[in-house]
Amino acid sequence: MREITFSEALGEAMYEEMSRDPTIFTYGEDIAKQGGIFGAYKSLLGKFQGRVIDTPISEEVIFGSALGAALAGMRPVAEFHFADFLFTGMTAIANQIMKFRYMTGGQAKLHLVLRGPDGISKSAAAQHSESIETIFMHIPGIKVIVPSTPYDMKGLFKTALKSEDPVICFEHKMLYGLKGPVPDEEYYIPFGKADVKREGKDVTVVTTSRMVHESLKAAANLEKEGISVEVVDLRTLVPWDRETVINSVKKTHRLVVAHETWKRSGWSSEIAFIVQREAFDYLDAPIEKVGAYNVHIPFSPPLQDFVVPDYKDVEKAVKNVLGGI
Amino acid sequence: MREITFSEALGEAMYEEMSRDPTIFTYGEDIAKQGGIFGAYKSLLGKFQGRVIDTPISEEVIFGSALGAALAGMRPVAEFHFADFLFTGMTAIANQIMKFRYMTGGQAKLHLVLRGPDGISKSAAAQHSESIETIFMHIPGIKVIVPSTPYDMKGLFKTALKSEDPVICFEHKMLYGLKGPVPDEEYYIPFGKADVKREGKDVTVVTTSRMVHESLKAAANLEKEGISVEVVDLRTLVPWDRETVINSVKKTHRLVVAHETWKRSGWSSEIAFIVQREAFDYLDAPIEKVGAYNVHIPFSPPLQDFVVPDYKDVEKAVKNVLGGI
Amino acid sequence: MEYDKEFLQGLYATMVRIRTFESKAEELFLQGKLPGFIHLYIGEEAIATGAMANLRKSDYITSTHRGHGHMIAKGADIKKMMAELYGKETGYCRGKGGSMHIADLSIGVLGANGEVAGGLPIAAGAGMAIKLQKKDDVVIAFFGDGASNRGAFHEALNWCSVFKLPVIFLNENNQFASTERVQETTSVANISDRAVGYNIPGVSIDGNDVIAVYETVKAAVERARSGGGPTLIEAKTYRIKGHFVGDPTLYREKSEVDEHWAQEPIGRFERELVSMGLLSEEEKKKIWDAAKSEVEEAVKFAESSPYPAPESALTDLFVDDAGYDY
Amino acid sequence: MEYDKEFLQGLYATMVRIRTFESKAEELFLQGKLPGFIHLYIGEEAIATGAMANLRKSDYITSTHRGHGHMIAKGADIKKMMAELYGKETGYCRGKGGSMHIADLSIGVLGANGEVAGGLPIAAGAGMAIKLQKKDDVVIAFFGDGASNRGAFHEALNWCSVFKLPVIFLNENNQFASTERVQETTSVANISDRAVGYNIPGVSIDGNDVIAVYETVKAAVERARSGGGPTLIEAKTYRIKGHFVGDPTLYREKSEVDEHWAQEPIGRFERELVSMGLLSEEEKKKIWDAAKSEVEEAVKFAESSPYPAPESALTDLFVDDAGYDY
Ligand SMILES: Cc1ncc(C[n+]2csc(CCOP(=O)(O)OP(=O)(O)O)c2C)c(N)n1
Ligand SMILES: Cc1ncc(C[n+]2csc(CCOP(=O)(O)OP(=O)(O)O)c2C)c(N)n1
Ligand SMILES: [Mg+2]
Ligand SMILES: [Mg+2]
Repeated sequence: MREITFSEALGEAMYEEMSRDPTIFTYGEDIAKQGGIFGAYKSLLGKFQGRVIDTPISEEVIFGSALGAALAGMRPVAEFHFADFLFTGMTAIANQIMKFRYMTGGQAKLHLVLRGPDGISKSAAAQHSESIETIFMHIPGIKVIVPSTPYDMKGLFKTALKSEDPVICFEHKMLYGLKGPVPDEEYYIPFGKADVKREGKDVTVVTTSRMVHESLKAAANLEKEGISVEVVDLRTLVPWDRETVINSVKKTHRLVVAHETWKRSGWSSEIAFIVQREAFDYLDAPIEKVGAYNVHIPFSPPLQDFVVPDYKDVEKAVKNVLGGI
Repeated sequence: MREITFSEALGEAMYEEMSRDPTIFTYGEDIAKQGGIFGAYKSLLGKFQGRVIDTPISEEVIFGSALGAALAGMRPVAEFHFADFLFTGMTAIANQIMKFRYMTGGQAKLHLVLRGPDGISKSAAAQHSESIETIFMHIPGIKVIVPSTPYDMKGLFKTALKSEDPVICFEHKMLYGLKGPVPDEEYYIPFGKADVKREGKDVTVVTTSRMVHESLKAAANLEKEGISVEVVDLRTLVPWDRETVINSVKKTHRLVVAHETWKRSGWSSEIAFIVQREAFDYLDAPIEKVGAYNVHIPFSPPLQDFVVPDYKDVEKAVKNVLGGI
Repeated sequence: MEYDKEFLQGLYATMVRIRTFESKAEELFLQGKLPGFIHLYIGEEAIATGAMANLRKSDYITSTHRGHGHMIAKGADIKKMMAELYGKETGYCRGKGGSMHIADLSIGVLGANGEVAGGLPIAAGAGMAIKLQKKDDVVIAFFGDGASNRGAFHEALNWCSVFKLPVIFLNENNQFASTERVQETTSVANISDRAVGYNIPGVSIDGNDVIAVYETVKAAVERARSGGGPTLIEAKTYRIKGHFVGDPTLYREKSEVDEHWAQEPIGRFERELVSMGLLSEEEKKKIWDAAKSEVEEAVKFAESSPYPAPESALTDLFVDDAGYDY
Repeated sequence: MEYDKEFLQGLYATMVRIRTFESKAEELFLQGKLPGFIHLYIGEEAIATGAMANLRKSDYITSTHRGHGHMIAKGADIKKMMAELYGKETGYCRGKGGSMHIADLSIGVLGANGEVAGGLPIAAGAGMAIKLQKKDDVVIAFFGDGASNRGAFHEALNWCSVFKLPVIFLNENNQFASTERVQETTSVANISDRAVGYNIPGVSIDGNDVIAVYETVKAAVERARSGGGPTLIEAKTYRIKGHFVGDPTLYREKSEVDEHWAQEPIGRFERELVSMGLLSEEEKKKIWDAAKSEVEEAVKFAESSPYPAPESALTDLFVDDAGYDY
């Protein structure tokens, strides 16, 4: 199969769906001229006249106008530039987009997508490095997709572009350049279906995004020590695939949840809660989590490395939950 | 002991500390003329000339200016009017206040307080009813206090007004009118110390704010059925008192966490995660939680009653975790 | 006046319908029949009425927490509105929204809004959609004097000016934002002065003069339909009722309110019409009676409607009511 | 010019120090020695320099992502700045912040800011504090043309006008917000036109003319110190470097940039001073040499400094480094 990058996969999804559906348009800061700051829109450069729009730095309108445009029949795809700046227009999301359909008694179909980069890169520091997907899982009203591979990116995003409900897509900065197989044929990946990226029998690792790759690396290393790790990529957090997770834990009896965001009240806690409730008698050890320490992302490389989790933290956590054998 | 209301307790804390410390001032929408929309500042009316300030409806500056004023040596107390409108100026909190000290390498003491009402009232509907304390527990950088009684309100808030770190205080709308004993003598309640509001031996209920009262009611009802419930009021979420919670669970072997906010990824999941990790072998049943369904707060009374938890939900959850005996 | 009698009586009748609805809502609220809280449009009827007389059904509006008047003037069903105020299943939002969240997408009402200035970004988005669809519809975004100090106001006006979107920003300056007087919190003498900051036309008018509102909005709507971009209009009025029903209003003297009652828009327009022989006592009575019986019927409809089933609280979040993770 | 030679050479020297620091930073970044990303102030030196010549140590500034020039002009320690760019323990933020988060509270620098317009609400708060403390200090809030379209701009200007706070809003219009030209996203010809919306003085000046900046800011600072409230100043300049070091700058022609190089503020001021006999070749060389060796020393300091200990990442969140819940 041909290999393309994560960012090319996003570009293909946009290109194919925009070609099909004239109501899709996309806008945000710095997307039209250089194809976006991470190049995600390079494939749209010069195409779709008037439907790829550079905007003022006005995040509350970037998000809030997506609601208005959707209500008026369009399918807006608004870019949030950096996940940190979701906060800059947060009220348009949390008080408007996420509540509108519910509080109007289901009057509207909110086919709108918010998308952009999250997570660390090389020393982008505290205001350009956040992973805040948990917040959008906590507040009701938006579907949350968190792809980890070019294949998933394309398939999930094409589904997002057909969704009748609001979707937010978090694309990890360190993944844009990642290459992977993507078929020529058209495909869509449904929300709420986890992908078992690696089968195993001793411990289940539930994860998403960049941490999928760290977990796979950990699993490969641990295999050499005779430890068999199952890596479950949730792919979407709202909805998330309880069934696959619970079945995996019923098989392995041990769970680690790994994400880049802060450990405290990160979505790992929610997965852990549901699993202990639904599979209490199957658990042979306490559930462990991997995540960032509860501080902001520091600038200096040794500090960032210390705060942010990688495969070594996954290995440690896996060994921890096995320590209880 | 004399009895005063929750809102009078807040007023007393403000009055005493403002009398002592001339750098404290308070501002927000509609606080100066009628003593605040829930009357919390009635005791300040006409006092402290120039230090109780009505402002424009400009939430990003209401919150962001608290940071600037603190950096310039004052102790601002900014009101957020309704917790829902924290989102309206969210970036000033999440990107500025909560990050400033950390990303500047500890240069500043951020003695500032954000406070205001949260939670339901009688049919205030989706944009005036939120409980979003979990978000401030997830993102690092602010201490979170959630008092449930006049006594706790006064003592915790006086501590907040002496804190060298940012503090956010959530006051439940349904509690402002609640009366309770408050001593004449001055006192401060340290952050991070839970209060066991009722001792018991069969099940631990960890809770805060309005749900403390619902849990106490449930405990009283359950006692008649011979079930002994321990009600632990965390009082502060950042930091939270792991020791008291874990010791209680080690005694009762069963845990319910009860809050008004959404169940999904609510802070109950974090408490549950830590408890299962630290007291795995003590748990005789899966941990249960009580919280709102994952929708917004609907307007109509029967709908609001359905979505929002009360004592009956606590009773059910307690019986649930006992079902496993 | 160069307008025909029917048109003028139509404006009058719309204002009367709003007033009648609001007076009834106030009464019902004080009787404890309505849950939540409500913000009355009494005294501001000329703005919604004059403005909406320029709109087609396919045009959009975004409204505020004080939205009943906007809905009625845009053509909303008073029965469904009243049922929603009661929290009934037959209400616009099936009881989920209440006064502050009424919407009717079928007539272009993109929602009341419990968040001050929350509708302005939505209006900008509807404007973008219209432009991309190459339609000549317009959007009117209503907002208060207090709302003009929120960042969303600035972002939306700049945005709509830059993209030349067909959005009319209609400021209802009723002199108060809850307990705060406009002069205490707003740095300009006229909110329309702010138009300069967006390089668009800005004008202030007497918001209690329904004809002035009609004509000013007419010009703005025509400009918008023909690609001329946004306009900022400040309609100056006065909130003669409390901020919400039950407001103790300690922040002003009764005498001040009494003075403004004399200027309220319905009586004023009525006196004009009567003096010009365009409204007979009989016609007047018919209009008020019709409004009253329409509103009474709405109350009956609302009262006889059922409450929503409690479990219906778990629908309407997503299109696929899958009940994720409940 | 009515200024004495020492003062004028001081302005020149400050601009040269900024330029030298920035050129070195660019070089180091391209060599891969600096982590993260940096935004250069090259070509905009006259603004920080002219503005800060009016300030005392106790006055405050809020800065931006393009903040090195502001820091240096306000009196920051170049060594600690350079060490921070390297991510070293001896840097201003002990390596936690990097270029975009440098602050020095001891000289009133309330932080660079990675969030566009993020400093404006902070400036308003410092202004409130000054007023409550009955001091006569002032705050200068720097922000870009792009930042002027964020809601925070509007809220802060209205707020400071309403409360008559001693805050000078100093807009650095360098014609670009990343890849976007100011005309594409900003509805006014001059950003200072927006002052009308807040009923405060607004003025646009040539931001490459250090004396014009000095004098305009001087008047605003005097007004602010004496209780006259805020001023909006637009200093027009041009960003002759990329948005950040490494920017492909596909959005403009090289010829356009070349034209603007001819107008860059240091050469321009230098030519003036030389022509007026106020700067000899020797003095000029001394100033550049001093700057160069100061910056070289800073580089040495930074390179020889240790990285922070990894575990130190867990300090500085709260005053009581209790390590809550780690
Ligand atoms: C963002 C936000 N902040 C605060 C409030 C609380 N609030 C509701 S109405 C109101 C006053 C609004 O004044 P104005 O915009 O003039 O409208 P009016 O009530 O006068 O019609 C306030 C402060 C809110 N609903 N939303
Ligand atoms: C709230 C926010 N939105 C977007 C960004 C990304 N961003 C960083 S700098 C920049 C352009 C800023 O332009 P301007 O204010 O003119 O400052 P300049 O870079 O020209 O000095 C953008 C969009 C950001 N940092 N903050
Ligand atoms: Mg008003
Ligand atoms: Mg710029």
